[in-house]
Amino acid sequence: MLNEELKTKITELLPAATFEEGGDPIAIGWLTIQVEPGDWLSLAQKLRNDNSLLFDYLFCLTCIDWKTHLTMVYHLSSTRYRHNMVVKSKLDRNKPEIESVSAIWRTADFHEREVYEMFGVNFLNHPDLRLLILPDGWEGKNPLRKDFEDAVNMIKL
Amino acid sequence: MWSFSHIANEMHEWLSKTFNPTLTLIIEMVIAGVAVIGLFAGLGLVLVIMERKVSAWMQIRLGPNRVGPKGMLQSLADTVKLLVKEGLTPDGADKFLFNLAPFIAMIVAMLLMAPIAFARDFQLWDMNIGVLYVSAVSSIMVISILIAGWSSNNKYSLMGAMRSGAQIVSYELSAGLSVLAIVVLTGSLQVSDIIQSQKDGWWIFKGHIPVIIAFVTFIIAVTAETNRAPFDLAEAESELTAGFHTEYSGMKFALFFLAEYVNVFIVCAIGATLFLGGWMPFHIGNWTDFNHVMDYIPSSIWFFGKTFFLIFVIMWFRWTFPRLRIDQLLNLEWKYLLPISMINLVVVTAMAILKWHF
Amino acid sequence: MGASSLIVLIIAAVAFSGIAILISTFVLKASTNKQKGEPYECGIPTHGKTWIQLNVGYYLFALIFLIFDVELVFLYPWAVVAKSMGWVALIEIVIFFFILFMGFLYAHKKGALKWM
Amino acid sequence: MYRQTEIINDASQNPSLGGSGETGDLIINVGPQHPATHGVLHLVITLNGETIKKVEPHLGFIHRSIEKMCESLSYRQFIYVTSRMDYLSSHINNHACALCVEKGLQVEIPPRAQVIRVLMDELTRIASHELWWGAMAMDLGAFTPFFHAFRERESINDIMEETCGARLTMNYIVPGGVMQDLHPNFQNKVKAFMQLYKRKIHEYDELVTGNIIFQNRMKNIGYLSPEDAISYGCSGPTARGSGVSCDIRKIYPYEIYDKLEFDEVLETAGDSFARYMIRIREMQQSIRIIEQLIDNIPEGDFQAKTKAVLKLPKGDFYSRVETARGELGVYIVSEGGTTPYRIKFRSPGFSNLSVLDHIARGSKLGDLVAMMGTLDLVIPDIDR
Amino acid sequence: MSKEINHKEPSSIPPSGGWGGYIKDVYRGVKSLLVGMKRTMYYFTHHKEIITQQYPDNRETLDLPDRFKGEVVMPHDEKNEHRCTGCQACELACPNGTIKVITQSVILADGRKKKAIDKLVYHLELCTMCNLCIVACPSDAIVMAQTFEHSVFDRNELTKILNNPGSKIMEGVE
Repeated sequence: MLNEELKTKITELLPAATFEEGGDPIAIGWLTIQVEPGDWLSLAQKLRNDNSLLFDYLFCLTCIDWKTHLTMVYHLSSTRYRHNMVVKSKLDRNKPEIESVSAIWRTADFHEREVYEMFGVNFLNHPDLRLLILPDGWEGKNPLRKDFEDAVNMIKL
Repeated sequence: MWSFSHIANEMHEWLSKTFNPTLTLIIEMVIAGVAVIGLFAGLGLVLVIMERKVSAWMQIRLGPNRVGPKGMLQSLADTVKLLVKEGLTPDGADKFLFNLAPFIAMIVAMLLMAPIAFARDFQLWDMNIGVLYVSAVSSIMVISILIAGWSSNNKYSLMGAMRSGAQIVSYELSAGLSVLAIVVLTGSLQVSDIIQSQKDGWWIFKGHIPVIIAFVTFIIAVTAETNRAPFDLAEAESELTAGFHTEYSGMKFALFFLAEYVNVFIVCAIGATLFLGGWMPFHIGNWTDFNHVMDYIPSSIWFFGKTFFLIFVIMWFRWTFPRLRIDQLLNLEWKYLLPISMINLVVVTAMAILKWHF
Repeated sequence: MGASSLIVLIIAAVAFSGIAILISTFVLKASTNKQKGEPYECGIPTHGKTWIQLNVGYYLFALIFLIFDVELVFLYPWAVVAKSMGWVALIEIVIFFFILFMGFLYAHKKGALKWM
Repeated sequence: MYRQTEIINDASQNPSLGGSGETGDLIINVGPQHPATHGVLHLVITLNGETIKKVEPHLGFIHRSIEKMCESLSYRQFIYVTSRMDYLSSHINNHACALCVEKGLQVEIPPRAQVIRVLMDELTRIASHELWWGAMAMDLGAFTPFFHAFRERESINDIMEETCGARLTMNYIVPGGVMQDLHPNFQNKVKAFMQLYKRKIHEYDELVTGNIIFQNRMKNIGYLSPEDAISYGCSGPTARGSGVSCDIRKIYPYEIYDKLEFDEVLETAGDSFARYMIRIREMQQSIRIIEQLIDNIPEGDFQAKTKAVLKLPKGDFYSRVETARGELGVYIVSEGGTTPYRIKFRSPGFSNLSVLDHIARGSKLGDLVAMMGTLDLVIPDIDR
Repeated sequence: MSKEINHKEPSSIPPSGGWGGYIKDVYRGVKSLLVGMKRTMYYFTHHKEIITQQYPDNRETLDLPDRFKGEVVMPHDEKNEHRCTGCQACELACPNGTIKVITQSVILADGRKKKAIDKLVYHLELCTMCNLCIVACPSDAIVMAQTFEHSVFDRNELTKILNNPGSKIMEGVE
């Protein structure tokens, strides 16, 4: 499906979604949409199950720390139609919370755990939200946030 | 003619002449003990270097080549290294059993030496139940492995021990059945009788296909019984790190190691005795000239040659095949080897009664 | 040498192992630390007890083995005389194996040979 | 939809587990110091007898936070770090990063550089699969194939050493092309390698593939359905073994892959053996690609003209390439400065590992090793 | 707790069925094993195929390709002159902070002041041989050497000063 068609389809599904222009303009030209965290889970289910969309492959899930807020980024792809899409969602930096999509895409399980420990995003209804990469009993800040400083191990150049 | 039995007899006569009977016996016992220990240690050294060279050449490597000429003294250096290593006992282990296990392994390996005929008339004890003795004593080996694995207080060891328990007891059946095939043919359990019966040809040649099947079954079964790859489930390096001897180190580990190799030697010696004629030279029917030439080769060379050939075959297996999984291993025994060897035994019996063999 | 050789062999084995272990304890300079005595589990402290009731399928094999091994012991004396006994021996062993095989099939049908 | 796997609580949280004696569950750590994990992967396995009830990966032993590290490095510098991620396909990692930067810079890559990159990619892929093949056989207890695999791999490494100056972490790719031109011996050496490979390829079948023990160990083990593969985000040979077409070189071609003739290798069985066969056949496809290119390397520049200091425009950029393990995604968020604002590496190993628990449940401990082998895990790739 | 383990049948060869299949299985299995044994026997007897390099013994004949990235060195000519202008391009290019250029100003013969290097400090222990400094150098002052045996007893020995004591910049290098 072309981006224009995707756009109309998604406007149908979620009128509140805003489209980001110019994001990754040169590359593959993926449609990028912005959604509110609260709308995400229902949209995700529709994206996954709608027969004309069928975004069944979540190939990247990450988070960006913009110092004022966090942005969750989901890269979706459809293995049948071969179209791609990027979904972004702004989170409050002090209390980041978003619904987990690990029930829709199993790969989100590990990726969300990684984002949880690296950015401190709390995924609601995640089946097993524990530390994955960081050592057990890690306390303190989340390493990939911009204000993180590891006094011991960080080498300043 | 120079031979082991000749030397033994000369020595016995000289000792009987010089000392009283009790002293003679004691001196003979000491000599025998020292000889066995020497053989034991020597076998360990030779088999280890042999294994390393065989594996290296099969793996397009050079193998050990630093210590001694062409690396032949490598295993001696390894022994010295193991000797100065600490034999650690883990804190949580059952200390008594943990230290007992290597002794049992060694005693079993040593006891199995008794009925083996190393050369013509050169045997520690030619007992009349020789074959039964071997299969009885070799069963004790599993106990040492179980003790070692259980007492280590290590989960890998425990799993390895459990596995080897199931494995060794299973494979003992088909090993026993294939040994019985030869017993049926010779009608005796005595090792010397079995060898004598192969005077005009080894069983593997004159026993037709059934004996060959029995031989193959025997080789597979003893490979499994000695925990050699592809049946090394008890060690299973990539699954259980080192299996039942994970916690063993230093000399205690070396004893297990040595016992394993000596066991391989012994089962191959038994195989050579039963199927390949032991020390009996290669004879063909009534070609007297040919048989005479063969007789000039000392009997001990025949014995060791055959044994080492079988050892090589077992090493060959190890460096070619992947490991089986535990349930496949038992499937192989219960679904393939055991029925085959049972039917084979019946066929051999029929053959023996009909005198179809030569 | 006769039966006394067994005593010699046992003494030799114990002496050999004992001396080897003794030498190694004399030669080495052991260091002590707490981690040394821990069980090896890939460098991670072990989880729970090791000596628990394991749910293993091995014991079934041990049971079947026991049956078969006892039969096997019966076979040894039979094997010695089989040749001289002639056809009777063959018929006997066929019957014997038949019964044994039935038991084996029963165990197989019951799933005892299936790995747990 | 994927099959729901039950979540079994960790034993540390549940005192009824962990060797209390009632349930008979044994909790065993496999790794980080374990021969089968090929690195510092730590799996906590709950066993019931020999049967696996649960596999729980604990990661992070080799986590170096490459993503954070890259935030302080310039667009030329950060590429070298990615060689240390999936060190077996380090060249392809570099390639992905360079592609992403080039997308941002909008530079045209000279055809010679494109061909060189593709050639090197495919050689790296073969080298990676060779090592995997040897290690996989070793996991199953066959030691000999490991050395045989290294014979071929060595000759690839020699080619790499001669042209790139290093054997493993080549760092040969720079934004705009490659760092140096090909070595004059390159073509001859690659041809010699291909001859060696073709002469020896039948040994792989003789030693491993055709072996009855090996086949028994692999077939019907670790079944992964296509739906599960997609849902778990698997890529590369792991997903293609289940019949999921996911070769980035075919679907979203980069460089000159759309002009080349090669097949996307697919198997439908979804078991360990299918995943094994995919890699074996993929090596032959790589050879095919190299054959097409080796005599047709275009003349010209090996590097496009780029500015001394690279600056990406504001925005986010994503590039996807096919490494030896699957899809590697490089996601760069740029603020317009000389360093990336945020980089995310979507590593194939991370997603492929997450499927391990799913496919291992209910099989034997020995199978776990085989399954890990077929997933072809490289731990730095997972931890990053 | 419930344990719904999705149990898969342990694999064995898919039985071909019947007694004929049983024998066929045995035959095929044994044959595949023999094929493998033949291959290992081939290598056991063909020692020419051995590929081991006896490394410390073949040091003399060891031939490393000229592009091999061993360590960064600064070539000096016979007059003890190097080509480094002290522009610090390498220092900036290095991702790890491996190179530190310490400059000083020297007074030339005609009285002008000029920047020149005092020391070029190179931390081999930090270097990843990425070649970026060599590429960045505008005057080709540093190159990669083909040495590779870098182990030393004290890691301070890995911190090297690349310019020779008393060396000067070559004429004509700007």
